[in-house]
Amino acid sequence: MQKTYIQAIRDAMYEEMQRDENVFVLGEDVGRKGGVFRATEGLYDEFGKERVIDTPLAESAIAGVGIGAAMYGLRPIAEMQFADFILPAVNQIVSEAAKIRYRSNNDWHCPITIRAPFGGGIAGALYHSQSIEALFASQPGLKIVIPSDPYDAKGLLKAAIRDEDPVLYFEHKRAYRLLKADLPEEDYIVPIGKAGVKREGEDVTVITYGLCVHFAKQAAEKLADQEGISTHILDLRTIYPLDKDSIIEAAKKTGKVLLITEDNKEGSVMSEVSAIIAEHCLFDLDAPIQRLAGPDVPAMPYAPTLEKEFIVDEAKIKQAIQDLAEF
Amino acid sequence: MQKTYIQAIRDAMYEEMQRDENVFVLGEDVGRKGGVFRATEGLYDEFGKERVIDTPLAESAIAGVGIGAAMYGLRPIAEMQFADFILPAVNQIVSEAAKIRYRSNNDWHCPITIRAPFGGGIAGALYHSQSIEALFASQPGLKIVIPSDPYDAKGLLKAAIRDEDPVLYFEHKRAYRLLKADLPEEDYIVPIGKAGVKREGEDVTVITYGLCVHFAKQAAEKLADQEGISTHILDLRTIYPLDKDSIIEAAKKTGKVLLITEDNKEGSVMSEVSAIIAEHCLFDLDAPIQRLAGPDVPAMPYAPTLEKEFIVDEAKIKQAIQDLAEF
Amino acid sequence: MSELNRHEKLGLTDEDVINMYKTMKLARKIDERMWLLNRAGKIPFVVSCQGQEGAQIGAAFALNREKDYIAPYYRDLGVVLHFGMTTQEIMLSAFAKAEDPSSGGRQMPSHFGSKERRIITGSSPVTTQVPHAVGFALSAKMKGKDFVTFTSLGDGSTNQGDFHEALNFAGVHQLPVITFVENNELAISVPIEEQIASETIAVRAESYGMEGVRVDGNDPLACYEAVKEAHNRALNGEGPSLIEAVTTRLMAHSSDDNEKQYRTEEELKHAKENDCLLLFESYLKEVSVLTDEIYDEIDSQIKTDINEATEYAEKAPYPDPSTIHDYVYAAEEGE
Amino acid sequence: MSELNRHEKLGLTDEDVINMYKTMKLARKIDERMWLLNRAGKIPFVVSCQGQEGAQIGAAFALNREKDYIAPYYRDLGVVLHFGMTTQEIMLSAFAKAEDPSSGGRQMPSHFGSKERRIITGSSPVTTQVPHAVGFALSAKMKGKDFVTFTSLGDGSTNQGDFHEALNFAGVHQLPVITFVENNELAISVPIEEQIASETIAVRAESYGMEGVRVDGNDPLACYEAVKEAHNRALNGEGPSLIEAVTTRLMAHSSDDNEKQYRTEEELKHAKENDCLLLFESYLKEVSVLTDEIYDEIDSQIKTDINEATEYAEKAPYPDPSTIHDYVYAAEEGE
Ligand SMILES: Cc1ncc(C[n+]2csc(CCOP(=O)(O)OP(=O)(O)O)c2C)c(N)n1
Ligand SMILES: Cc1ncc(C[n+]2csc(CCOP(=O)(O)OP(=O)(O)O)c2C)c(N)n1
Ligand SMILES: [Mg+2]
Ligand SMILES: [Mg+2]
Repeated sequence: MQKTYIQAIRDAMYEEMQRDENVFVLGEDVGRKGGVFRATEGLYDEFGKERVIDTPLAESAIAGVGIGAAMYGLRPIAEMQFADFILPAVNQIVSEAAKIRYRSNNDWHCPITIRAPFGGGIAGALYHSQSIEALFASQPGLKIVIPSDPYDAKGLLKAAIRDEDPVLYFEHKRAYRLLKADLPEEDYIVPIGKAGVKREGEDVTVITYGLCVHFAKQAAEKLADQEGISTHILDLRTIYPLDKDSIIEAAKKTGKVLLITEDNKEGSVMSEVSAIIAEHCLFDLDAPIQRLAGPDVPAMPYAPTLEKEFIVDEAKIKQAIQDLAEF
Repeated sequence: MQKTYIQAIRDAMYEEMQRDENVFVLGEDVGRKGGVFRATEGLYDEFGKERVIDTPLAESAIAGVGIGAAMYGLRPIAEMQFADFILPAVNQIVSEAAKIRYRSNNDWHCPITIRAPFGGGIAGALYHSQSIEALFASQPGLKIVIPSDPYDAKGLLKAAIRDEDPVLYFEHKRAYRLLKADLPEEDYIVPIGKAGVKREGEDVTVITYGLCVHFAKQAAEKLADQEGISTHILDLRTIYPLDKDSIIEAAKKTGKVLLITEDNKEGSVMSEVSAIIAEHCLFDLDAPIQRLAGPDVPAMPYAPTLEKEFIVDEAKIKQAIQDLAEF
Repeated sequence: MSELNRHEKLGLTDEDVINMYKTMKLARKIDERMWLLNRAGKIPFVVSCQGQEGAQIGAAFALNREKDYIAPYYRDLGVVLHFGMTTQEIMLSAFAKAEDPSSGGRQMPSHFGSKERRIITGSSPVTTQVPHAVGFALSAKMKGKDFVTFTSLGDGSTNQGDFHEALNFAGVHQLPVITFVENNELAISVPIEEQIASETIAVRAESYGMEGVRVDGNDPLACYEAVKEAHNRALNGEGPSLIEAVTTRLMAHSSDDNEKQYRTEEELKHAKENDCLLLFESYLKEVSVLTDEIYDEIDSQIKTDINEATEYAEKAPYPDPSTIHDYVYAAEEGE
Repeated sequence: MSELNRHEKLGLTDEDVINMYKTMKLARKIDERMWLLNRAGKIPFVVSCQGQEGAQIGAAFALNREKDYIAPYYRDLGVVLHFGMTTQEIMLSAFAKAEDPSSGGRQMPSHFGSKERRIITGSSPVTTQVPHAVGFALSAKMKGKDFVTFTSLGDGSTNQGDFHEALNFAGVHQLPVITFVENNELAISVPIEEQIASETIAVRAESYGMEGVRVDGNDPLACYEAVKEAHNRALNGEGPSLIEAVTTRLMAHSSDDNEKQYRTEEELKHAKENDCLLLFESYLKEVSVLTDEIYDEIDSQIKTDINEATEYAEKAPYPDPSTIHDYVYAAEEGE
């Protein structure tokens, strides 16, 4: 059945709550309203207010109370209304969730999932468009996943909920209704920690994640048709810790690597991807490792002219692949 | 006159407070006690409790109130008692300080300096040893500096206080009394945004910052004497935004690059340094870009066996340089 | 002075209350226009002041707009209008145009800021402005200046850690800052009883050693009185105050929200009955200050003003794409 | 029952109070030994419970150690001893040895944790444990379990945002959680009047719609009574409580601190006069429960215990360097 990206997310929660009565949802407006994007639509009616909790407006408590419940043995799914608003909860996520297993020498652990809509292109301005993943992508103990399509959205969320450790799950808000796919009827997961090849190709390797995978696929199709350029696309899926083997393999495959993120460039997740390649397969490269990313400004502005300037879109990707192919 | 690293820090604050009555200090225990490491020793007696403010135990308020005062036109120096405890203030630093100039289209700005002792090797365990800089090193609008010796400690802090934008100033707590140097009597600054060559060499380029610069210099001396290996050392000093030109120049100089950080490896500041090199001077390299860093575990443990295992020291650096020289 | 006349007792002239009314109504009408523009697909987003103009105007008029600093929140259209923002400027921001004085089209509308008018630049994450206001108040104390800092926020936002940390700081240092909570008893869809564990928000003042006052936020005069007293205390070195104005949200949370998902017809009807603008209008008519003539004049002035502003803003240019890189940091050669 | 006898009125037997005394004294003596070891250069760090054992033991004895969960803070040696931590385990942690049950030598001493005993693993950043405790209490409510969660923290730590956010959450959901503040009127060097703007910490309960109680923290019986009542309320579905125990810090903040920098001789003398252990000893002698014989027996038991524990811990192996990589995440094949 055709499902949008956001329906896939909602279905994953619904099915996991059916499967395991320890799974519950907490966050702002997730209950009666069903979430500001309606990701939790219908859950309140189905599972009741005890398992779909409208919390006070306090992200550190949402994370911290969730962490407590997870340590007790429940499986909280905490929603941050926008990824931009996860920042008040950083201390709970980084000092606490990420370190509970390690600091207790494996005595305690913290199986919490924290969902947050991220990304721009929806006139969300500086504080409703951010890619915030880089801020967390240096903290061992955390896992960070970002699905690029409905199939992965469902499978990665199920995997996150079932994972024994804290998982940050960032979902691209522009993908919510843009991306649709037929999903299997049966239960499945997409394993955390494994990147996925989304397109086979010979000339240029694109490594990316999130909504950029979609744009990269579109660009790749056009380049194949129009220019005869064959693009290999690796979707990171888990952006922390990275799947080094898949990255190295993908880089070696073509010897020309384009790394793409919607985030601003300096200090992005793509820096680490580049460093892995430069460390492990430098001599397999035929071109400098290119990065295509947002400009190094604080966040995506509101005005459509500026938003467009910021965003990585199909046209920019197409150009970058073509330039690299011609290198 | 011989000054330790921490005296250099204290002197910078003292002199800036003398010079400009808008400069003031706020933080936990910075007043009567003079700071838990005594970085603010004597300031309370000299400048009074109105300019050396013992705040309540609340880091988000320390940052947030400081940000307000900075917007008004004062020059706050906010102390976070340990870098590990800056995390409750992340929202104020990243959502607010970093974005005030940009979001107001240059109408408002926020000249705050936030100091925090970081780093390990002092039996500080998981929460008093962290290198937290990577978490901030993807946020345009912020500047992050980390001095490696007393001269830079003083000059960078003065530059930070005089800067028109928010600066995070991380000082290595093990360097506090370990490093001493003769400092000029006259006023000077070390410009923010410029890396510094701390040793000229021909065979291997080391790029690092903080206390690792000290260990790298020691290792380099021994390697010069014992093995005839000539090491070039670039001290980043400003770790965000990076001084790209100096990095590229240093990498090109020897063609063999070793990047060192005390932080854990994946997603560290060194990832971006590597990416810059891989993007700009890949074909000047004679060896893969090597990184020497802490292990990817949540933080530095307490037991001396584990702390030693974690820490990047002279011996590990020496080995890594030698391996690279022989590549 | 008639029994009914409450404003004179507060030291407000007829002209004052007409000005209050004018600004309230201007805020309302601008807001209404923005909804129309949004529904017509001309502007992407509105977050509304409707129902809270009374509280805003009452509070703002009690401040000194030549000296005081304000750190308002997104609903405070009434407050910033009183502090000098023009209809045209508001519209420029709604259309995300380069001339928008708050952000040059970089922020959503209602993220107010203007250094010239001492309106402290605001962001979207709630409550972050409260410690900033405390920082301004600390500066006033350190520098011996006689300004007061005013900050406002919603009821739900008082649950953020920053509220607690900032108000405690202000209380310890007895700073001249007024925290004004516009309690519309909703945070998007979450009703106050699921949001706030205390009986009232005003009682939270005791946690911070400050005066706490709860007033009818649908009544601008009550708000004026409470803020005026707080302002006096602040100027007299008697420290900070927390004021809770119990008010009404007349619209959905924002143009992206559908309040039918969580608000009953009953509740919506009840809200409409507490429309501060209509209540104030009745009062002003009752005390014979608002005549039909004045009413009509104000009405037509506002219409013209809004029409002109909208037209100007719609035509104004967007920021040039190349400016995206500007103002991340100070320009190299100082500012 | 003698007029003087207060513990019988609380339903405590003579044996109970002797056990309380024993645990208090054990905590004190372990702590003293750790300072000696620190000064001898054998362990890098101590953060002391001295002066707060009375509050800790009074509170801990009011809990159900077969069912309740606790999220203590770093001074709570008394609390964790009552919950089953052994002297040897404490010493293993002081020496950072592999067998330390709290962390395997990874954390500083006093960062307690033990799943078996329902001691929730703690960290160094203050107050983060309070939302965790609320999460456990939420779990109890969701799962219909009859345990209570107890968390403690210092006075200064009540100024963190997490305190506010967590207690409000607990208040809204009326959760079975007890927040116990050990108010020693200092946060490292900062005295309470520069730290906390409210009259007392207990009054902050009103902000969260919960019961707030202030008791003499130098008196274990007073603390027992207050926590017992809170425990009953929690079990009866009457929600959370905030208890402030006004206590005394007898030592420097930690072994890295020099309290002479900020505390006068006068203040130190005053603190010594309020030593909860000596006060409880007097009481127990007064009511003829603590005889010289019992005193001597306890004293010698504790000495032996501590000597043996110290010896064992000192000889025990450090964690192997290769284990540094363990337990970042669950082992691949499940746990
Ligand atoms: C830190 C943070 N979390 C979440 C949001 C999303 N959000 C915007 S307004 C709002 C509700 C605010 O409610 P309240 O404080 O009562 O103000 P009101 O809108 O009712 O005036 C929420 C949750 C935000 N802006 N900031
Ligand atoms: C978030 C955070 N900031 C700063 C510190 C450093 N620190 C450790 S204990 C302490 C004082 C705590 O005072 P209080 O809460 O009164 O507890 P007490 O030590 O007096 O029992 C401080 C500032 C910390 N551990 N965590
Ligand atoms: Mg509200
Ligand atoms: Mg204390």
